[in-house]
Amino acid sequence: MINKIVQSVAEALAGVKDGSTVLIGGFGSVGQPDVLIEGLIEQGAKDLTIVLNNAGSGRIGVAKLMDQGQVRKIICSFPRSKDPVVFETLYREGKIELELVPQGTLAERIRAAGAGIPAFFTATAAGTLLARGKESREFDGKTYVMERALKADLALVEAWEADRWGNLVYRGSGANFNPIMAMAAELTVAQVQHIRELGELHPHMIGTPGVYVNRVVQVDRGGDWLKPEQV
Amino acid sequence: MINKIVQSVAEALAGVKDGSTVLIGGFGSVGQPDVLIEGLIEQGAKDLTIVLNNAGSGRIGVAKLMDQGQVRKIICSFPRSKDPVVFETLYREGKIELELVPQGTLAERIRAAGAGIPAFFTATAAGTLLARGKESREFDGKTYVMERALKADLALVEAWEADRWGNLVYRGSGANFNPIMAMAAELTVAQVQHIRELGELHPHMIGTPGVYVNRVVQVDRGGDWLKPEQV
Amino acid sequence: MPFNRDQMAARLADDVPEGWCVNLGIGMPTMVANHVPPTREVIFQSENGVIGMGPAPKEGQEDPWLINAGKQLITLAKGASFVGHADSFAMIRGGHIDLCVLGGFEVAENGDLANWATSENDTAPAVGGAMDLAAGAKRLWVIMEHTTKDGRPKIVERCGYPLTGLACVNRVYTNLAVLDVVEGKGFVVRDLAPGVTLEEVQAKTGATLHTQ
Amino acid sequence: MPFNRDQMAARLADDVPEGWCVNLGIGMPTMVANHVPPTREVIFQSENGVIGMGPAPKEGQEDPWLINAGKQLITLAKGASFVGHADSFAMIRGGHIDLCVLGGFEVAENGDLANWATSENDTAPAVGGAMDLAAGAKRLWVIMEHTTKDGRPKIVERCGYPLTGLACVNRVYTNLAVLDVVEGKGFVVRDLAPGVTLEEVQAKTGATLHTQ
Repeated sequence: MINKIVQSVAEALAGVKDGSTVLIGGFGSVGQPDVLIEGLIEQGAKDLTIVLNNAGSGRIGVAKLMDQGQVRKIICSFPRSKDPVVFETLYREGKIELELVPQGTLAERIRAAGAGIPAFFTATAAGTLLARGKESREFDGKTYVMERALKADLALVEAWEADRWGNLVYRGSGANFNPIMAMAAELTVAQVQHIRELGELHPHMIGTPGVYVNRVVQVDRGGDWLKPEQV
Repeated sequence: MINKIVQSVAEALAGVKDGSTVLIGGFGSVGQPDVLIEGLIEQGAKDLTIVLNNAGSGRIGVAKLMDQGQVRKIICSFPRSKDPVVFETLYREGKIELELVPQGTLAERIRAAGAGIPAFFTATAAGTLLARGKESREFDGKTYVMERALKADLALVEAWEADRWGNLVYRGSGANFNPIMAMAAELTVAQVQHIRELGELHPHMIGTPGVYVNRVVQVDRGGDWLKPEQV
Repeated sequence: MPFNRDQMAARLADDVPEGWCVNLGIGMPTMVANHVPPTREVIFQSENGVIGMGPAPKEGQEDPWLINAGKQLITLAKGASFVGHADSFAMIRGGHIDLCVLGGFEVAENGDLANWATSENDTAPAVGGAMDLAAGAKRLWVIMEHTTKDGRPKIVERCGYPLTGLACVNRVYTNLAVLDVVEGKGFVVRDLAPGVTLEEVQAKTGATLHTQ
Repeated sequence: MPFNRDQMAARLADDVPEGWCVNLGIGMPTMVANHVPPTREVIFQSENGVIGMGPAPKEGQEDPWLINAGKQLITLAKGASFVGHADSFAMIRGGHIDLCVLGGFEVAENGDLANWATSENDTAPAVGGAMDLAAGAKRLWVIMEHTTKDGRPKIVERCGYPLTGLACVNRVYTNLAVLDVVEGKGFVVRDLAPGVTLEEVQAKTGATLHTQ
């Protein structure tokens, strides 16, 4: 019997190595695997490259991960937030590396990694600072930048429901980066609110087929845990 | 009020020009816009390049379109079928051009056109006949072929349900090429079984957002019209 | 009298026809949605994968799983759908957004836009989806004050700040005027705020203004 | 005695462990599914976007909207999901299919596969998804007769027919034997059909067979 459900966050993150590249899903707090991020802090892997849209806020979650000195480099589109103190301090002090990537290019690079596309061309950033050092090329008279796939060792994703095959159903705007990140890592770990029986999830509602998911951990904290003001 | 629903197949196909490139959805008969194909035969546009997975069967549908001399070129992955007489005759006589594309490359080229990606690299077909004349390139020691986006003037797609915004819901394995084809054409026309009120379709069940769809026509022929043996 | 921020957003909203799919940037652009009358159907897309946003939720009716690109709580319009980030930016990059509205630091007469960094050495500049939108949307309208707080022109011959996109801006809405960016010509005045003269606007502009 | 087609499929099915995601090509490969016991959960993927196919439908219970890559009517397993073609081939090309089983015209000792065209001038050769599967699946096993109908070897030093993929085959199941393709070595005999000798197989093979 296929059963990807594990019983603890520690089990879900067992074996994560120093030096890993880690994709972290979510846009704002929606779809963000916050419990798995806390788990990664506990687990203690160092020298990480983390890939996500924002660089964290306040002193919790990703900001805490950076604050603990576990992160060597961050690849993101929007390092600013309401309270970016941790990232900005580390960055000013040269203690963290930043690779800034336009949001759509970030998404497409991750999707490419999952889809077996090593490189693609996009007009985004052509002629700007963010195309510096990258190959440019004309197609039909327009300039495009070549971008490379962004593969990872680990993906941490969040979903609303899962079954034992690892099928994931997202809620609201909670899909965002999660489906592509689930495709692009050697090990994909999902934090979900609800576990359903196999066959209960509607085949057309499944946003990530279980084929992409290695471990699922349920974190049920009632309805009030999501605090948008922390975004 | 946005209303993409038109009252007839003729209206749905009004303005299609000779020389158009036409994407035709479906895999086998599932998700194939058969009524729109018949409409295109009636409409009479000539010198077409058609893009679809199969080259038609028997003397109906796409085979008939070719038989009428409306098709200059076909881009597909699988020109064989149970009864490929029309295509094979035309091909042997040099009356139709064939561009054979691996199925996944065909899908990705169409997706790329819809997604603003002019070109991408894939390992599919590297070192084979189908990579001849195409640029090859190594990434991380492996050889890949550069493939170009495949844009079209018209896409004919099929779905189970639609609303007046043009949102489409697919049934069973009926999505297949339809969602990417809907993204990749100047004019996208959908044939649907059911029209629903705006708001009736579940936001997570919508497989093609109406943004991609220009015209919707309802063709209700009961449940028995789909004959898999015609595939 | 120059437009205030709400009037600028309303002026822009007037020009958005029914049926367009529109992406609104963070900040003043977001205000545009409040000025499109509910009788005129416009589809608001958010790059985090929401297609068809409705008005802000009433107090007590917020759904914490529904946010826009600015991370504000939102509602769905009837007809809304969801996609993931890859598909959302496929929509943006692929030219399926009829209009994108962004804020700006500078707009040049060749249509160049600078709106994400004020120097090459910014501390951690944030680009978000601005470059994708600038490169991909069918039309890009910028909404911004005509000058900086200390009175320097933001509408210029050539941008001094790092670019977001090249030759991408089609129109600029400011507190003083509405300007079209016309290829090969530059800024063409489309409209002036009530009581504002062309001379006054020209004096506050770093590029030549043309009239029709 | 050589395996018949059903026995070949059964022999291959024996080697498929629980939990794998498997894509079966058209023809004999499709038969493999019939020989995986229902107690062993294997996820069958079809390139038209079905992930988790069940057994063939009972008569009268066919759903005409559910077909596999061979255009046969199918059922869904519990846990099944649907994707479109771009996502289905992203799964294939991206290396997420544990095993692909294809038929073959020729397999070479360097792992090259030829299975789509018999000459460069075929009348309208059909490739379908074979090249994508050959390039993308984690493992590729070929199931085919050991020789052609007129007795020529299909297991060869170098393929003569146009290639489907280079160095992509990991194992071959024939009516006579199961052969591993080992990099730098060539064909290694893993198993023989009951009563079939190594000498007999070697005589019908166009490449050197190695033993463990």
